[in-house]
Amino acid sequence: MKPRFAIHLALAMFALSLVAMPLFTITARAADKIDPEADKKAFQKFFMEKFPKLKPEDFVNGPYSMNEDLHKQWEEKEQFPPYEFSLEAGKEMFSRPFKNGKSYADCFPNQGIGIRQNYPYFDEKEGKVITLELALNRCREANGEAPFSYVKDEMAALTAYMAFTSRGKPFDIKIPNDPRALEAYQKGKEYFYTRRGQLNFSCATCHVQSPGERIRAEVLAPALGILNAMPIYRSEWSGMGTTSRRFTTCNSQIRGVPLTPQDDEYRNLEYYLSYVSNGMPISGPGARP
Amino acid sequence: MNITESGFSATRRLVLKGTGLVALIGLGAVPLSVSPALAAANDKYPEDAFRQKSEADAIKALYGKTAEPSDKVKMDAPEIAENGAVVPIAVTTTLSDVTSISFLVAENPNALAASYRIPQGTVPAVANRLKMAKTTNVTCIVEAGGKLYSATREVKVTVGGCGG
Amino acid sequence: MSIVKPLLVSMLLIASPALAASEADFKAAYAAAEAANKEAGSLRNQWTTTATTLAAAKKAADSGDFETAVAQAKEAEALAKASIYQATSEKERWKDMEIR
Amino acid sequence: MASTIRVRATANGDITEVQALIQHPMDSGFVKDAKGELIPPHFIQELTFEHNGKPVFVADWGAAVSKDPYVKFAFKGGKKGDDLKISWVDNKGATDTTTAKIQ
Repeated sequence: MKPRFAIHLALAMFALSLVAMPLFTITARAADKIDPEADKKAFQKFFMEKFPKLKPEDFVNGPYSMNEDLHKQWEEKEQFPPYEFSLEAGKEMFSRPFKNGKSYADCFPNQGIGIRQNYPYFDEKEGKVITLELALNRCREANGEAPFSYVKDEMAALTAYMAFTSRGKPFDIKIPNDPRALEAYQKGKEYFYTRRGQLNFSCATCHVQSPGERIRAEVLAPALGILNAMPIYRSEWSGMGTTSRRFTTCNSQIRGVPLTPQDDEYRNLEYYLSYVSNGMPISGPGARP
Repeated sequence: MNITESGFSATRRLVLKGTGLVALIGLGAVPLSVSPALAAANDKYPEDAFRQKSEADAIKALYGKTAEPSDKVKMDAPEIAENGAVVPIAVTTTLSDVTSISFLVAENPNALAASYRIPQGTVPAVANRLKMAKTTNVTCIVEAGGKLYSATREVKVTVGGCGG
Repeated sequence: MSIVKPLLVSMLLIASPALAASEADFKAAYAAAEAANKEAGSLRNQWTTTATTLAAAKKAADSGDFETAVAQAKEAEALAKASIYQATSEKERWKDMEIR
Repeated sequence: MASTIRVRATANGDITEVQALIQHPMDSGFVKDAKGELIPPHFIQELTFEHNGKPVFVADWGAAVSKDPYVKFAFKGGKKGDDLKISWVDNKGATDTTTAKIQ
């Protein structure tokens, strides 16, 4: 690791901003109104035009829709997918009652079946974004059970089963007309586009500017539909991964210190990313490189 | 996008670290296999063949003869493996009287990865998922009518992601 | 010309044993680096390399090599400052990449 | 403990296609754990498929077979409703067996 590099990076960024400064002032933006609907249309248009050959629902297959060789390997894997064990464990865990006799089904609308596409949602009482993983742990705590780790297999198994029951249903994320909801959405968007870590990448650097291109052996997935397959079994982890695990590992890969799973930033990010993928079918649990 | 090349973080790529480490680990006591020529046909686990380093030694230990490339052995392998830990490799053949099919990964610590006994009446085709230490040649051997036929493909393997 | 340079360097070395880093220098540099990294933390934008460089500085100091320890601590401070700069400059610049 | 073997055997015509996924770490013995110690080799060595008491497919596996191993093959002579017995043994002597119906 070359510490020298960090200095040059800092200086380069500093110099870059001096150049950008005048440019920035010319195109000073009026304090733009938060308009999720317009964002979503622009977001989906951008990717549809960038990959005209892809049908809308193909975007939920991430890198596998970007590369023929990878697509073939995926189809072969999908005959007997590696998340099969986690899915079965999740189904069994979901129906096993807690010590107090209640079970997850009592915590969720429609007994928790076929509802994944509505998560995350904005809870107007609490004024916060509630993701599926947070709701599951809250259900456990409400019934006197210890919460699961957000990045380990139990949470992945539960969310795998719940996602499986929603397969094919389009993402249906709602943003109520509540300034706090709009603000949470906006903060999620900001996180998505903000550069971080010593490598100075934002989520957009990889998933908006260069989806379909390789980053060493891996092909980058487009941001549109990137959460539809969650949770995912990654060959690289040879294990299951929840959305939380994916966000935190992405942070550390670009040398940014990850925040705690399910922190506001991550939940807002999931809220933004899910909203702009509205209409795309749920394809979880998924297999990924 | 300049990706700074840094030693990739040890914990994440442990599965590939094995390349540097060559350790002769005995695979448990198993009776010595019968004379090589019959090795494949008998029902013993080909212990010795799995312990060989090189492809040639493994084939000799397993079959006791050498293979000749044949286009009747159709091999299906990716050009760039999605991940070195899960590489889907499959083989089919139009040869008749097939008794054994084996897969070898040339530069793995031990070349022989898997060997299948094909009894009479079983279709001579197998698909499986293998681990590959690095970019190297994957060879499928088919034993048909007592002779060995082979097909070979190079599969590229490298780490993914931007390093961490 | 090439003979001069090493000559100069060696003279500098001879002349500066008194300037070798001391534990006090290390403590000051380390504290500054930690403070900067703490601020980066408040901006929710620390870098993993800042933490590793801080650890390296501490390790060097523990083994008594204050020369390296100070250098590493300064390095860590620079990294922390860069991460602070990144957080503040991105407050507005993120909009440049936004899909509109 | 649920069986570690997942099997799908489907007969069409005289050919029965069999797919199996087995839950097993398949440690090669070359990988270090987080603390830097070598994880000892622990992998399935032999996997046998029997139909009407006769082996129809026998796999001899080394350390290079992937975790949660998968294999696909086909054989003649099986028909819907027949039993297919699957069993494996690993280098530590552990075993598991299951019987599946051909669909």
